[in-house]
Amino acid sequence: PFEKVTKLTNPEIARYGRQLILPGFGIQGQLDLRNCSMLIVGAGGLGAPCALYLGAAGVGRLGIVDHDTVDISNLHRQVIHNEARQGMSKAESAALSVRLINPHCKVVAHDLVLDSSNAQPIINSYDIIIDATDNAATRYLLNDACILGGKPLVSGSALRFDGQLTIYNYRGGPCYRCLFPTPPPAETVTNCSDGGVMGVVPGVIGCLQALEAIKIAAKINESDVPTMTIFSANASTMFRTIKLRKRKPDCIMCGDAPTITKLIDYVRFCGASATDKTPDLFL
Amino acid sequence: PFEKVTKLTNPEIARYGRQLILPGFGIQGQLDLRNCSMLIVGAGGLGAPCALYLGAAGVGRLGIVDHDTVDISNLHRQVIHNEARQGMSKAESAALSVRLINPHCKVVAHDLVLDSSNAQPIINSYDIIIDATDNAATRYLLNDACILGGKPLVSGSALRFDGQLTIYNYRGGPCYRCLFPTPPPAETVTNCSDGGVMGVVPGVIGCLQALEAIKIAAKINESDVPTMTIFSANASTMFRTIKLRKRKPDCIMCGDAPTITKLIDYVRFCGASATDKTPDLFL
Amino acid sequence: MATLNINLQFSGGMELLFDNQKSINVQIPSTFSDKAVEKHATNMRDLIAWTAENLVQERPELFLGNDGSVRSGILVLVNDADWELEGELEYEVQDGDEIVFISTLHGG
Amino acid sequence: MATLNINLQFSGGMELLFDNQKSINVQIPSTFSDKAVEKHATNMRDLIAWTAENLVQERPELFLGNDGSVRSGILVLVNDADWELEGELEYEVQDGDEIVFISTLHGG
Ligand SMILES: [Zn+2]
Ligand SMILES: [Zn+2]
Repeated sequence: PFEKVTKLTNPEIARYGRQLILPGFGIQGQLDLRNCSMLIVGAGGLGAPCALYLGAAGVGRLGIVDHDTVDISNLHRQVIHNEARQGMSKAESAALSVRLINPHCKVVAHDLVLDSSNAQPIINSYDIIIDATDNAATRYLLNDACILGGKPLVSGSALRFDGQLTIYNYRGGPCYRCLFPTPPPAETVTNCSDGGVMGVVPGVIGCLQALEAIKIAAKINESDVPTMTIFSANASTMFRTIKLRKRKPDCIMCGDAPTITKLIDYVRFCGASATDKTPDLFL
Repeated sequence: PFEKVTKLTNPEIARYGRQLILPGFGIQGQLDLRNCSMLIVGAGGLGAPCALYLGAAGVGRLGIVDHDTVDISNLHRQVIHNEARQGMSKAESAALSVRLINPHCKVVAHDLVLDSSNAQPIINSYDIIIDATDNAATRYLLNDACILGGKPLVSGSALRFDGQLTIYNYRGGPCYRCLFPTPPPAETVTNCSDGGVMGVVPGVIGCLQALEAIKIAAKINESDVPTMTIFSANASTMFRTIKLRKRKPDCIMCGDAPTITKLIDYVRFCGASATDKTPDLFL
Repeated sequence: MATLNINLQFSGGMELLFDNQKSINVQIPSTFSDKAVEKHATNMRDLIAWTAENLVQERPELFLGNDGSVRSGILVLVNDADWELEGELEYEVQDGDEIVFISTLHGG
Repeated sequence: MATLNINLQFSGGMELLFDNQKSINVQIPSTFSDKAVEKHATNMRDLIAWTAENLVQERPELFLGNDGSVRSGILVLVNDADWELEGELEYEVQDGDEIVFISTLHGG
């Protein structure tokens, strides 16, 4: 059980001093972070920087989900792990790195594959959910579990030189299904293992996910309209912010009369395995 | 002496496989990184992610300059250090973290204050220089040393919720003095210790600095015009890319008839000490 | 015949369908007509069909859906806004519009 | 008298001089004149003086330089371009322009 507090300790004030003095954040913002719990799903390219920065920033309780183990080919981008941890659970490795930076953060490693059988109680026990996964099936799973649990979902993705960032199910904005009611054809989906990725691209997006989660926790910019931030690392204008639709009243998940009321089989829904490491390449 | 190679080893190919397969980067891009040396000046909020990602990505030789030691109040943003390293040289701590991730990267810790007496030979021994410092005097010093040494300068800065990113002295673009010929009044300059900073803001900018350095090394987007990327973490549109002037022919440093031909006293020039930890606050 | 100047952009991998071009300036007719529909101002439905026919090099099923729209997993932007805000398929394309086709990414 | 609608923006700490507002829409005269200069279309020099006089709450020396320009360390943008590309102080302000004043940051 996660106990909230009414004031920060002196060691916390010393540690977070540079954030405490920020106008528009302050002691209250830091206390909001301390009393917030967040779940990062995926301790890979996106989850690595996200966990480092959220743990360091003073989030009270940080869950990290990953079923995979550290491999040498991860280390060009997953900078929360290191060479000596090859073969270790990624969730445990990430938790260890966060604890070394900030023992005040209560880190929980969930060394498991998130699926319809176990996702809902885990999602329900956190305030903000961060999608740092690498496949379409888990993205629909997280979306639906966040709608059912009433949690904002900070979604990031990265591939090759490109990245995308959106907050779903937050203050009247859309859910993932409002934008993408039908899963993409399996042959158009590729992951970083197969399509490749410039390591620092998920670095940028993972940092931005941490930022958005902090802004939600500290109630900064609550009046912002829903947007998607699009990152093209090899374009001369690297970022583009686009205005998104609101929640769709006819969405089968978050609409006025939802027809999905519990988690389904997302692997079948997407026609590709969430843990399948060799889907068809996009082209 | 930094020895270049003509091909990657098998362990390197295994480690960087996800980058090697990237169209527009490939084996040649990875080899360009391996044969490039980069110097990060500052192992603080900007230098932390920058060093992690450049070291992990496969830069052949990575220098890290910092004269400071790890303090608990750094850890909310300087995620390359950790609590057990309090009091350790930041340059050494950062180098240690990079070596743990990637032993192929030849990391050199420069535990010193960079000034006019020592900067030029250090700058001259690297290919790309990254400005991750926290004061105006060192920014002018680095600019001038990069002009004199003919090195591109990837400059980042961060304060409160704001960040800025520019490449100076690169392919006909401006130098720092082309944009800012006169130093700002000392009372308008503040650093992160005094003004505060949201930890993940230098995280984002430091990642982008690593990205720009990689793009220079791998010759990606050589035809881009000079720009500045402006980051406002608490605005609804977080990024803005602005088109910058070209090199100014009358610049006293990089112009057609430069009047500065060796490094000067930058602390006096800026009217504030590079290591002064308590300048006047901006407002 | 009057034409519209449109800037088409491709991101998130869509550019791989267009010979790796991230931006293509095109001129398209300002009106369309076919057996089913009277002559009418060019809308997104027409633009998508025109793009599939004239620009997609191969495997048009990776661009087109079944209903005259794009396939699932592609987000369309009209001048930096989600096209749903503009009327989706019925949006009448304007001279100078910037239309972006983004493939959603799932990697991480 | 004719006026121009201008959007002024402040970033990098400049907003602290403007009551913490990051964006202010203003209407300014389309021409200026003073003893030294004949009546002329409003340029950046006029806009800077007008902004200092009408909008800066206190300590105008943190905004103004000595030569009618902004102080050193402030970068000015005209419609997302460095104002140096547009003529700096002599640029004639247009109705609908977006002018940004950015204070350079030195922290890290
Ligand atoms: Zn929905
Ligand atoms: Zn210059």
